[in-house]
Amino acid sequence: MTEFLSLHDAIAAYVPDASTVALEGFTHLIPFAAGHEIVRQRKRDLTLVRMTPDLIYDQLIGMGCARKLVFSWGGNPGVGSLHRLRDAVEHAWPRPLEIEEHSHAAMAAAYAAGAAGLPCAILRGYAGSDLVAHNTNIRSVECPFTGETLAAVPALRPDVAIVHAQRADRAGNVLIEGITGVQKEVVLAARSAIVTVEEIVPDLRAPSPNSTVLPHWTITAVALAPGGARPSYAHGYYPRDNAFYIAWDSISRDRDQFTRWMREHVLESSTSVEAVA
Amino acid sequence: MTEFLSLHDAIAAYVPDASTVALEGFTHLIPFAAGHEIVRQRKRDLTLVRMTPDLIYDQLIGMGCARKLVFSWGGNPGVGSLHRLRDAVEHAWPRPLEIEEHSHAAMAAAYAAGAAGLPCAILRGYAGSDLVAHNTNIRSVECPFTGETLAAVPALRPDVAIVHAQRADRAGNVLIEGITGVQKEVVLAARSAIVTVEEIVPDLRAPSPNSTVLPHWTITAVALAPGGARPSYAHGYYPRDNAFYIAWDSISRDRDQFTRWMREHVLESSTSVEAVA
Amino acid sequence: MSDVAAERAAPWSSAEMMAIAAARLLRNDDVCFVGIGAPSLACNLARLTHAPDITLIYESGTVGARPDVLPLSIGDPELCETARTTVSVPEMFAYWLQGGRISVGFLGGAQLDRFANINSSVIGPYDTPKVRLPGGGGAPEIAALCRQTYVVMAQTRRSFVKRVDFVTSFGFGEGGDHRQRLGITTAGPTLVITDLCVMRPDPTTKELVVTALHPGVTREQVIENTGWPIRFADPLDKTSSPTTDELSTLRDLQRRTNEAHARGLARGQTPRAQPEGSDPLDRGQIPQVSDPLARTT
Amino acid sequence: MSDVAAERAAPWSSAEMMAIAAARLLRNDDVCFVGIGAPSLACNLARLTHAPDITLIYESGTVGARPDVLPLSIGDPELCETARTTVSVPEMFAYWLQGGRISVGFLGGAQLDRFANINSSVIGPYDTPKVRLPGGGGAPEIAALCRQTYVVMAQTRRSFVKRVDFVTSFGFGEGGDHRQRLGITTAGPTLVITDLCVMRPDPTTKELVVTALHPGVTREQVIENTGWPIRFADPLDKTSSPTTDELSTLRDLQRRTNEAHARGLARGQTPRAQPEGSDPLDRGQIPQVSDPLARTT
Repeated sequence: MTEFLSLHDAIAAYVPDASTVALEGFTHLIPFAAGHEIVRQRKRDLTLVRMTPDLIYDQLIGMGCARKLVFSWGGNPGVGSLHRLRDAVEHAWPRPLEIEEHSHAAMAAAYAAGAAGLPCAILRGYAGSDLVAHNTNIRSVECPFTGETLAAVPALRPDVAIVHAQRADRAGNVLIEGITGVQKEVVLAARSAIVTVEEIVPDLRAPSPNSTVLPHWTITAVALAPGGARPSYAHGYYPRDNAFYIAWDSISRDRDQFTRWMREHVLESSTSVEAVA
Repeated sequence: MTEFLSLHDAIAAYVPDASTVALEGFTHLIPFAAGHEIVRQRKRDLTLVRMTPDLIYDQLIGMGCARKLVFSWGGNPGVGSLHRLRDAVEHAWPRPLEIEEHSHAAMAAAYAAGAAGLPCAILRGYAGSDLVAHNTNIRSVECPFTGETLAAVPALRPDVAIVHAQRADRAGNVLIEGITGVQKEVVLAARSAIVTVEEIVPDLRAPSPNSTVLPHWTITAVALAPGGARPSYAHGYYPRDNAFYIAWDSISRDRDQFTRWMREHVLESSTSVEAVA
Repeated sequence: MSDVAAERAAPWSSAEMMAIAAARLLRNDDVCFVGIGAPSLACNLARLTHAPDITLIYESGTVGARPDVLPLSIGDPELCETARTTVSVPEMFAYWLQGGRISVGFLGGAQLDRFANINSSVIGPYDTPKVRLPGGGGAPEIAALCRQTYVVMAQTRRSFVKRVDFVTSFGFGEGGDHRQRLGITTAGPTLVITDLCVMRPDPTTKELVVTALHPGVTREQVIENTGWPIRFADPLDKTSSPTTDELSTLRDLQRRTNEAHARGLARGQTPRAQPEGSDPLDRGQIPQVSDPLARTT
Repeated sequence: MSDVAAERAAPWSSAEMMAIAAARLLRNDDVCFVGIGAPSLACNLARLTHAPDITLIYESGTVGARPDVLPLSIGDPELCETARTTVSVPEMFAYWLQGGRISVGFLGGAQLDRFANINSSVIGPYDTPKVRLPGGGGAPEIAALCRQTYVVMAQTRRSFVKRVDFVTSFGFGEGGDHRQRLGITTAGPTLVITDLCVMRPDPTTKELVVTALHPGVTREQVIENTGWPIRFADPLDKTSSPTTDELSTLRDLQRRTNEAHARGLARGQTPRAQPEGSDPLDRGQIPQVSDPLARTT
């Protein structure tokens, strides 16, 4: 059964040091509050998995929480680089960062394979790309009917998935609306799943019989975190703070300024940054 | 661009003799009106593909339209046998019927592979089942990461998919709600797709941003066919005619009675049977 | 008291006993992959009695359905309308069944053998069948991918056979560690519930052994209705009789169901009387919902 | 008239010319897989001018988006709110991209070579990069699976190189039939639109050849900004100048976009002035939407 926990307790219970953690949300519903709680709890040696690392992984990497990053696109969307990610890869600051790099198509398929209990995903992928030579987790299989060679990647099965959603009901069933990304897949693929939500309500108010609902028995813990996706957004609740994404470019460019910002807005904040940001 | 055609013209144009046709709809939204039109146009030598042949394929098979059936469960749900299907397999009446038999999991995955442009699907399937020995389209691949053996089936790519849906807008975009089965997959997997609809409306009235909508450029032809799923049902429009499903058992048990029923309700009906049934 | 007299005397039918015995074995936190017929009856009976929060998943994609009447098909409107969510069929089989989310899968069929292998495909040779049955549907993967499976089917010498004509759904194969040798990691058919008794696999050989007799049923009756030399556990349990609440809940559900399924008959049609279970393998004990041919899907 | 003078004299910027030239090449019935930045600008400009029914698909899952302002990210609220439907990301890549439903995919990157291979991964060696770029995102499969791809990127000698440091997205490889030899069945990069010119692959060798110069641009300017001995088609076309309608539509769109993106800045934050494109490979010609590093996703 789903536990209802504070965000602090959920992270403390299910994100041990050195675990493999996937905070997902494709631009939409990025679980910033949960990421900040991981920073505050000084988690170390995490393997961070995420298609688009975005600002949240820039922050986790810059604060030294990560040992390894599995990803497919590591930029600040529409703005430019993730400077903390670059600094870690280019200059090992604040610590070396191992990377495992995929394409979006492969990572999405790998999450789907994880959700589907398969050991691997197959796709028409990576044709002619140098990525193949730098990632031993990109292999191939031969179609037993046509003889074609298809790319294969191992299923992603994180220790813990963390996603943000619009709402949960009191039994712990969760509704996700809008750009749903790989959230259903990562929750079903992971060994445990934490969902932060805007609201806990008596009735989910799913608008359609086909709405994306994760039943309570697929979720380990629900934590109430209104605004928990800011500066990302929650469809139906608040918009994306594009100005903050643009501002992050200069906040994050310099190590000292980054550290100051994190201290002020995350570490010394009793609640998480989205309450002030 | 989607053509708006009468059901007669859509079937005449896109269902040639000897083609591979998939009328899908998992219990819900079964395109009976389209199937009856195929019967009226005396199509021959069809390869019929469908997970659950249901009454509509019992009728097509009994009327001699089919050369081959690709399926995974061929019964009258909750009632018993499909007597025309049995008569064709057991006694070659009215003509021999070749069968290619799968499991639901494999057929669903094969449609998904067809939609995804893959030559095959992989699954943890058919473990220990004798079906493997009787279907050369069940093969295996080895996972290049774990060495596990997985079942593989070829992607399904019918010549034409036929599905029924709640409504289309005037551009030909289609909304499907409720039990969506493999309808999206079969439309995207097929070379052409005919959709019969309850209504053609100015606005689709999709209840959610994540509603199942097939864009007009994925659909070859839309045909208006109110009640076109009866005795199956259309969520939000009319219920399943369970009493007719039960009655079909005796209607279909006897060759002559079956033929009489088809003549009266389908062949000699200027519209299709769902108008009377 | 003769067997027939015992059954006649009991204020419940053997089919009712089977449904009740199966329902009792389900838990409030089970996630069940439900087939039409006896499994659907047992699961909904459990939901309406001791397991109100049980999750029922039907392969049409409905997750958490709470139907007021039993569905005739696997995808009746009632299921989608009462479900928590409805997903596509490819997703159902990939993420929910193959993804290992199901605690109990239900199986039935035309034939079951002593290692709980099930045939729902053909009687006679595959290419020239005596009886062409509906086929496996979801069953081959339900058998392999649910954490465990319960078989619910009426017991006769023709249906409980020494060796099935065709293995549609693999149980324990030739017995012993055959599942493990095929790389199957789930527990398989841990329970067989019939209208006469409950069977469980021997821990080592995996041969089915009767562990409990239903009230009024004798060992001889079981032996007579089993196509192999059936063994009995020692001590042998006895299933408790249905309670008043179980029986009335079951009968209410069936009454509502039969009324609902008789409605909406095609305009202008003159239907025959409700068809008898005239399929050669059908005992037809529970009209409309007990056809063994329809059980697995 | 010197090049600089020509550009200064023109009532439009070279970045505007690039966006307009790209927009013109799109058709009303195209289904486009759109990246952020220049592709999104070009596609929406096409939609707001000659191609009102064009279908724009963003990899976040939004199908048929009709944004009023350009999205900053690939998944801005504007996209989902205006889309015909929004699907999951695994479905987007499997059914829509890999399924062959896209007529035109857009690509850009930090480096492009004479066979239209693209690098958006690293400058320098992969394991010890001089510049770690964002990476491929959707690009490796966009390059292989769209029926054709259009490359839109600003042209400099540093970005148009003889050989890319890293092939993120395969164009024509070593040229000739290299695509076919890898089993790729799509046409690949059939057009490259820069701020100076339009290039197309030679039908046989697949080397990029300049087929049209933008107004005011000279051959010498193109040669100067290309890292390999670039060839010119004969006859060589000239891109028509932007129309008043094209320019005003483009500028309205950008004005709305810049206003929208400046709104909603974090409470209590003191943002710096809008960041300059200080990335080593960024010319920063169109503030906020022209960063080449952000183009492919």
